[in-house]
Amino acid sequence: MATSTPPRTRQARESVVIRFAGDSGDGMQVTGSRFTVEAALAGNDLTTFPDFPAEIRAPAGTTYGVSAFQIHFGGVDVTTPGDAVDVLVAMNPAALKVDLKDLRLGGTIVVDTGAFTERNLTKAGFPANPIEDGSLAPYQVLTIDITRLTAEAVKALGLSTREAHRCRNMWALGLMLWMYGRDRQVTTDWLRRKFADRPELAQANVAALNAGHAFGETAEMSEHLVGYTVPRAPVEPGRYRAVSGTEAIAWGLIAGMRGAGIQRMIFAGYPITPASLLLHTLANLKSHGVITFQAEDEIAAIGAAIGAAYAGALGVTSSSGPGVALKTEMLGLAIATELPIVLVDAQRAGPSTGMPTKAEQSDLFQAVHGRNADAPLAVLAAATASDCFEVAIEAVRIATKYMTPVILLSDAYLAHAAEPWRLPDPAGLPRFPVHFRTDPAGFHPFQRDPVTLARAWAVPGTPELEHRIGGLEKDYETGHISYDPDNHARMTRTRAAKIAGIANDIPPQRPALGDDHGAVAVVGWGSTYGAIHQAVRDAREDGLDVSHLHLRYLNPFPSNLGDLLKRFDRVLVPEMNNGQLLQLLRAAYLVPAEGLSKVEGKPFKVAEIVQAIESTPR
Amino acid sequence: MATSTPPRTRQARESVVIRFAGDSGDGMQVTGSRFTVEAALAGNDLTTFPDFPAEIRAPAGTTYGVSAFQIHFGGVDVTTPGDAVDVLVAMNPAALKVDLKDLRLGGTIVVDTGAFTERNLTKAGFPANPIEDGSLAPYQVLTIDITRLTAEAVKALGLSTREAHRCRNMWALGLMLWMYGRDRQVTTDWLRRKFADRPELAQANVAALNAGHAFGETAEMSEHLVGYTVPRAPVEPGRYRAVSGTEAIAWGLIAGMRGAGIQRMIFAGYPITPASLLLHTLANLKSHGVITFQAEDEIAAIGAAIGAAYAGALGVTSSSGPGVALKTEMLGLAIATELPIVLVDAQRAGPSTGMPTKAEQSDLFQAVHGRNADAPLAVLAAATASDCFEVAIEAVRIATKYMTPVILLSDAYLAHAAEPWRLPDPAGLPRFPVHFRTDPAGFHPFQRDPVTLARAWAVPGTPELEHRIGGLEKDYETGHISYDPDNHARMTRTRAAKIAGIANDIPPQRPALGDDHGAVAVVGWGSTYGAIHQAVRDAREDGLDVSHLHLRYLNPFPSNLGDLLKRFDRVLVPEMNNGQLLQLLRAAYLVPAEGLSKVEGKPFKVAEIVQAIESTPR
Amino acid sequence: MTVTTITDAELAPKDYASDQEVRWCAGCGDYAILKAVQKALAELGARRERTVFVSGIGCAARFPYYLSTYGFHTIHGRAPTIATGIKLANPELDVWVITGDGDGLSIGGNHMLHVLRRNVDLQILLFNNEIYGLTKGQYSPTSRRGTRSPSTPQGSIENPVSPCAFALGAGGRFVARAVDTQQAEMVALLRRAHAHRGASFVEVFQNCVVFNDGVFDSFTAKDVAPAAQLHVEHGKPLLFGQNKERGLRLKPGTLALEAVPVGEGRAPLDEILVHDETNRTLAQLLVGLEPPEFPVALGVLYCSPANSYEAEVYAQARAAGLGRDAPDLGTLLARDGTWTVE
Amino acid sequence: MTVTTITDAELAPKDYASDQEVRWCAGCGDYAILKAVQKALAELGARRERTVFVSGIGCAARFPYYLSTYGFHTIHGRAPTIATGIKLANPELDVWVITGDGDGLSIGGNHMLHVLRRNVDLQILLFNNEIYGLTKGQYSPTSRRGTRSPSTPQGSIENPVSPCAFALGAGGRFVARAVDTQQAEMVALLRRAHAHRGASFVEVFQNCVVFNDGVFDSFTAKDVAPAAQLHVEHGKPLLFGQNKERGLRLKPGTLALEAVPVGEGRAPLDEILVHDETNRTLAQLLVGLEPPEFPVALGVLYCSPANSYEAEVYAQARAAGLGRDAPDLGTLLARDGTWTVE
Ligand SMILES: Cc1ncc(C[n+]2csc(CCOP(=O)(O)OP(=O)(O)O)c2C)c(N)n1
Ligand SMILES: Cc1ncc(C[n+]2csc(CCOP(=O)(O)OP(=O)(O)O)c2C)c(N)n1
Ligand code: SF4
Ligand code: SF4
Ligand SMILES: [Mg+2]
Ligand SMILES: [Mg+2]
Repeated sequence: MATSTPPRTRQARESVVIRFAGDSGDGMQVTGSRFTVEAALAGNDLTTFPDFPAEIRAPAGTTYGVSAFQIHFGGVDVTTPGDAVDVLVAMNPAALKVDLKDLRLGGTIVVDTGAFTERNLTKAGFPANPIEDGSLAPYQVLTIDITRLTAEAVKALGLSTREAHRCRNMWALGLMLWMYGRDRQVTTDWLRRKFADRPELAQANVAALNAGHAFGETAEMSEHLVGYTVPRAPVEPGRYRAVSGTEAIAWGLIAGMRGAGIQRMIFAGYPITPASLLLHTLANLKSHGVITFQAEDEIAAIGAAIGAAYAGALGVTSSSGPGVALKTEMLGLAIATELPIVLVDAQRAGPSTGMPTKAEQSDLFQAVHGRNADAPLAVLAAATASDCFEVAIEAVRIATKYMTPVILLSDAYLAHAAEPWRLPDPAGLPRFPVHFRTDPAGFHPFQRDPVTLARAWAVPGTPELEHRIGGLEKDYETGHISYDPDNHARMTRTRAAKIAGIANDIPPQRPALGDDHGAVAVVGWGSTYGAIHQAVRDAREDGLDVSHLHLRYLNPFPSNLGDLLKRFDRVLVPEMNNGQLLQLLRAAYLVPAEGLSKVEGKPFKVAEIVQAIESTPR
Repeated sequence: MATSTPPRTRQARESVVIRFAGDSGDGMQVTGSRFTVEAALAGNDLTTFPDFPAEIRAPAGTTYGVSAFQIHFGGVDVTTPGDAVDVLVAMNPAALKVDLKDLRLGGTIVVDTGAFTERNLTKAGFPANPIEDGSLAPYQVLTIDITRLTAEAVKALGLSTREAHRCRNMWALGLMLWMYGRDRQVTTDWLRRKFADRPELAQANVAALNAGHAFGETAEMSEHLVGYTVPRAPVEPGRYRAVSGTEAIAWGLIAGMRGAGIQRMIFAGYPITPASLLLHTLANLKSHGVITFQAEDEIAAIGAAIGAAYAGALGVTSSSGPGVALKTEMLGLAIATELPIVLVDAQRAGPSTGMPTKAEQSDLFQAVHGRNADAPLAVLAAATASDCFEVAIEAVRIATKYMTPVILLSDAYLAHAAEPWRLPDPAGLPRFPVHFRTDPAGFHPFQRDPVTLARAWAVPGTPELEHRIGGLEKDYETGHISYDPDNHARMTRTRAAKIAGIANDIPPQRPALGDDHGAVAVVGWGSTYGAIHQAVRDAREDGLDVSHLHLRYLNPFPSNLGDLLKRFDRVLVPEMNNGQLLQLLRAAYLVPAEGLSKVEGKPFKVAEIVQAIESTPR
Repeated sequence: MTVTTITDAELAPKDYASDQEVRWCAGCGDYAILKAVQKALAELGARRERTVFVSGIGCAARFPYYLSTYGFHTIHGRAPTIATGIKLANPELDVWVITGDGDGLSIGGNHMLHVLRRNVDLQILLFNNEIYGLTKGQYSPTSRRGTRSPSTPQGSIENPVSPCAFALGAGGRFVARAVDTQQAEMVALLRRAHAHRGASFVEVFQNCVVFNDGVFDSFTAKDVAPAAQLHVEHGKPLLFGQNKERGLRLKPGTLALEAVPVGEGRAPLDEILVHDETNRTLAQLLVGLEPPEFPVALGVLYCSPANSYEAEVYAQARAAGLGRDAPDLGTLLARDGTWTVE
Repeated sequence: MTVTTITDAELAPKDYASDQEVRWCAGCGDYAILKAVQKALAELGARRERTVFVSGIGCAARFPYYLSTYGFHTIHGRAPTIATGIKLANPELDVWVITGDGDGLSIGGNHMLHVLRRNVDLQILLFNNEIYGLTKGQYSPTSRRGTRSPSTPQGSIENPVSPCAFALGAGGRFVARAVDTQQAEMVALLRRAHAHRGASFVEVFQNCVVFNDGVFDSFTAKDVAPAAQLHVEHGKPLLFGQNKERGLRLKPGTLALEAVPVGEGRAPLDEILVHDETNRTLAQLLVGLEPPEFPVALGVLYCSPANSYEAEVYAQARAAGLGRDAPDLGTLLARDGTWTVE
């Protein structure tokens, strides 16, 4: 290894997938996020995928305590976190054990040999040291004693061993930044800000970062330590930031509130993984007109949102599977009283508690059908982190314009995944001012707008509009309690017609990629967008006649959807569930759609979808 | 009127529909029930339909305080309470006001003129006395001062005016028994038993009953007061009783418990209309091994049922719409832990509180799809009061054999409606003994039966089978917590396959009437059985090629259902909802089924279905 | 938007009645409570457009339909949650919660706990008839042992919960009791409840003529009432009886009360406890008193004001910038760093 | 079915450990509680096959996985309901409920109320760490005012609920408190809880090292513990301090406690209250004591046994015929009258 080499030239790569993996305490999420920022600043397109352990703080060194962060960045349009990993940074044996399976053959492994102790190997369940037993032969392995090198780099600063150890992640980051020719300045500044109170820690982290970088620059290690260039992506000009789905929903709700001209949002939630993040995010946005309320349970949370809507605020609640299940009865009340609330469902793997940190798209049936009686409401789904912003605005628009609860489906993947986002011009955002009823002439609470069929929003505090609403059936003509059979039929049909009518107020479905007819339509919804998109792109490049349709509106469907689907020979519906959209499409349009279901708690790989596209119809 | 007539001969009628209607305090339910018993004893087939006011005890004389009881009895196979009423007994103006619309043109009205006071007319909202203003011309009106005649009949007994007044219903009953040539003995005995503590009341009621009867026998009133004969129905020989759906479910659950060889049923409920009746019924059956528990809410109720199932008892819970909605999260737990419980859903009109006393079939979506994640369970529906018995047994069989929650759908109509029921031979009831696991060899809690895929039922108290279960995903091979992606996929598919596999263990779908192919299949489920059956019978008599399919199994569907449906040119699906089975059938089999939806909180009329059968396809 | 300001100052009790026919059973205690509430509203000069009655489900919960204010008849047990949302959205509204013993303490017990603990500024009236009226007479969590009902044909075997003891245990800061038919007392009590900032919890003993008639007779029947009712008043000794001839004192050397005759040759007045409505322990003792040994304590048993929840929420939110000119959306979106692609 | 009777008499604490790796954070107070429970089970000679641990969701609720008994990890807040069903199905089983402050008092408060009120024979251990551990650190209903957490970045403004005050208000008949690290005391307490027929409610102060480290230091830290902890014992005076040099007495003429120095020249011992665990009022006073003015009361604060719920259920059911030869199904179906068609 120790032969002197000439200043090496960098090799070019279109796009790269790196996964940082280590113990929960190793700071992998921070490391990944910092790399993300530097890659974004260098003009790459990218997608990230954090993968946390289920345990709060699992014992160090265990496989179930491994925390990982994957980033896919490149000079092309990047839509997924990547099917296979190019570079795996494994900070301990457990990380290697857990994450190796996703490394592509021939991929690079960076291991911290200092962490490959007997004890750690045993904890990870390695009978022998994989670095030494030849089992890693199919890969390019960079064995570096990052632990020792970090300790040396920070020695001068008089840190405790533990504190010094905690700088390892910055060393690894420094090396990876070198490897892809990315800058360190912004990260250096960030470290200084972050450790403003403890300058010695700031210095140590910066020192480790620099040491890792310098190691790449100078090491005379092996032919595997190669530098790469990754070009800028051809992205639209503009001002960008990184955004996660959670942040985008939070801001979208605020933008929606403004678009509706409403003063106040009452966000009521009860903590649950992965929905809690939205509560946390909004709790910091009080100056934007948001009041957050941590309720005693999910029922109380949606109750407060309904109460808030009744009182003229934007009522929002959020939860995940089991918590959404608890809101079922209250959704019925919101439907019966026709009050506008938004329920954000960050879906996770189930049934029951299931796998709380893992993504799934399996609440669609619950969202569309999961209530007693005929109880229609609007259901939307967000496709990507940045799409979350637009969909949240749209949810507010539909809720307030149609006086209906709206369920916005997101998932555990979207909640965390981040991507670059071109900031919209606030002045160009949609406006859809609500009209609170104030005129008492002829008023009753179930008077409807003839076009939207929405009832009047008459808010307590308004003189002469005093009225009573509730969950009992109400008379179409007077708003009083009614047990009249014909009236109930009329009200049931009106509630259905109101929601169905939203189809006339949303854009017709257009392919996200490809033609509006052809051999195969791949129809998706939610966070599978990226994988489907890439798969369809790949298949089209292979000459296949295939289009990607991605549904934002799941109830009602866009009015042209049935016709559109019928223009394809084959309809393939990949979903992270056991075939739920599939059933809804079949029922609605009698199209012999086929499902492609993945229920592993993690996103589709592009290849899985490509394969399904290419396979002959079943 | 007062001309003397010769002893009148009775006219013959195949079947008759009588509705007794009066104030909540007028005892119409008792009156109807007694008539039912006498008609049944006389060998008629019959169906009854009680219709209570929503209020507990609405002010006397108001329209919303009207209580009615309809009975359809005859010498033929009687399947519905009757489309149109032949005889309306109206004990006060409000009853006339509310119930007249269902009387057939030319039908008979019996009114108690003594109750048609100024005050009562005003309360009922009649501007003028309808008996006098000619508005009843299209009907045959028997105006009788029942109030006065009753008072006279009981005068000798020294009752208070109020007590005397309360015998009016027996007077009316006596008249109707005379009119249809039915006996009074059983009712007389019953009155004596009922008022054993107050013999003067017993005597008064009997006197009123006899007076009403004698009035018919002797009155020289008008040509409208005619006696009828209604022949015995051609019913199978055997021992019969009258049974309501609620009673039949209660007994079926007990029979199911015995069939499974289980010692104890824990029935946990929370009062709600119309499900409470089941709690009330079972609360009196402790000697049959039933413990009833009135929980603090619906969540606690299903929780107790799940706990009971875990501990080796038959766990049963019951509710209606909003209460079933609250059980959603717990159903997920029962699915994840694969514990056998039965949930009886007595459906009512919604959404939300809706119209609590009115029937609807609108919880089908909720039953089949209404949970977070992929969470399949078995769904059955009962068609008639007596069918409730068999379906309840079947629910217990499927729950215990497949270790799954089962939802049994009934509704507000079935809960109350009564019909004659031929007692089954207890010895001939199904046996399906459960096998509690006791063998520790190789045991883990998710070990499955290779055929049914049911996991082992291992009950606390069993030595050496100690184990832990819960809502987190479990390993297929060990039963321990697992976050493994492939395992989750395997478990998800196994849960689905287990429920789907029930299709192999149920009878194939057969037509209830008609051929297994043809022009039209009318496909129903639940309490619409009678109306559909009669409609199909009528249409067939008119020469139409139509069959009646009635589904007991709603999830999974019988395995031959798709093929069967495809053998019909047209599939018509009448439902008391906005088209829920319709969607499920379309999704499952891509058949262009048409819906016929009625959401008025009351049963279909035969004529409505006949019309839909006869109309050209839309 | 033009808002005409309506002065309700001159409204009479009947002006708080809606146009809907009242549909409780004849003789139901709810009628008397309705009258008392309408009277209290009139006395308070309540503005109809600013007043909201929120209820769950039950006979009691029909209440809002009969008032000319804003009303929300929600779902079973959840009224406190919806009322909380209303107050969070608009703290200016005057919000009353109407609930029953089943609604508020069976299915709704948890929300009751939390709304009391948080001290949301609501008047909460719990109509305790010790039965489920609307669902036709099943026993409720306040029903006495032995109560026979459709679901307990052999009699209930459960220990009833005491609404006021529960409210105190939950951290309630205003706990009071009234009898449906004692209009004057109830109106006065409702005014105090209304004046209290924070959650005021008022248990009203309400007779259900149909399913539980006379269940409170042991202390509400005319002949026994004076001896069986203790109307507490802050700062006044705890005396009761026709001529206030009996009183409560601390059993010497213990933490228990005893009822004793007061006056010459009997317990001296200064041994009789003086009601201190700020003393939670005293309130806990009072709520536990039961006939025949003790009178039932009525009136304001406990009152110890603190900031209301929504006041604190808004104070904190304002400190964090709420209500100042909301920051530009662009600033929000751009925080935490952006980059520009040319 | 052949049942081998296994005698567990000789089981050691470690025999109650399951084969699953314990996955709490290093240093979590839950480890100490687990040890104490295992020790208590061994001392009780608990038979594993007859013992069931039922939990909701939370870090605390992982507990059943680590025991070799039967275990049911249910859903958030609902463990008492499932435990009730288990006891109704088989009263012979020995059922423990493990819950957290969020699980038991936020979402699950209502079930807690009712299971206590009904007095189902369960040992209920509520691990109070004043935080939501599993969901990563949001404040809980027992968190103190000012608690900063992801959902309260400016600090909580809610009044915490006191678990023991709540349990007493709910009608609980056994209410006790322990500290996670005080093993000997906890084992003794668990044995008492186990001996109690009916619902025993035990609050355990549990340190969450990750999200709320040190929150109980004001009375659990070594240096302050003697002066800040009052270990109550029935029939013994309420003394505390390193040398039991301080005690509690009733503030003369009031219904409030005061902490006073005891001994020569100070308050005489006979003025110090003697703990009476059957006195609910005393228990209510004790649960309200807080540092720095008062010590925190630990041990069995209240114990007043009565029949358990399931005992009464079965007594009533047996009286109604349960357990006698169940009547023939034919008889059941034929009651209320039949007729025969030939
Ligand atoms: C979720 C749900 N469960 C049950 C019911 C049925 N229900 C309506 S009111 C009621 C109890 C009413 O008792 P209470 O609150 O004491 O009021 P009251 O009728 O006695 O005034 C019940 C169980 C319901 N409407 N919703
Ligand atoms: C219905 C439902 N809501 C929310 C959650 C998320 N959740 C899991 S544990 C928990 C709180 C845990 O707090 P606590 O009971 O105090 O237990 P700890 O983790 O502190 O031991 C929450 C909110 C859930 N699993 N289910
Ligand atoms: S049932 Fe009872 S509580 Fe309900 S309205 Fe009638 S009397 Fe009043
Ligand atoms: S988060 Fe807190 S309570 Fe949970 S395991 Fe870690 S230290 Fe224990
Ligand atoms: Mg009540
Ligand atoms: Mg906690």
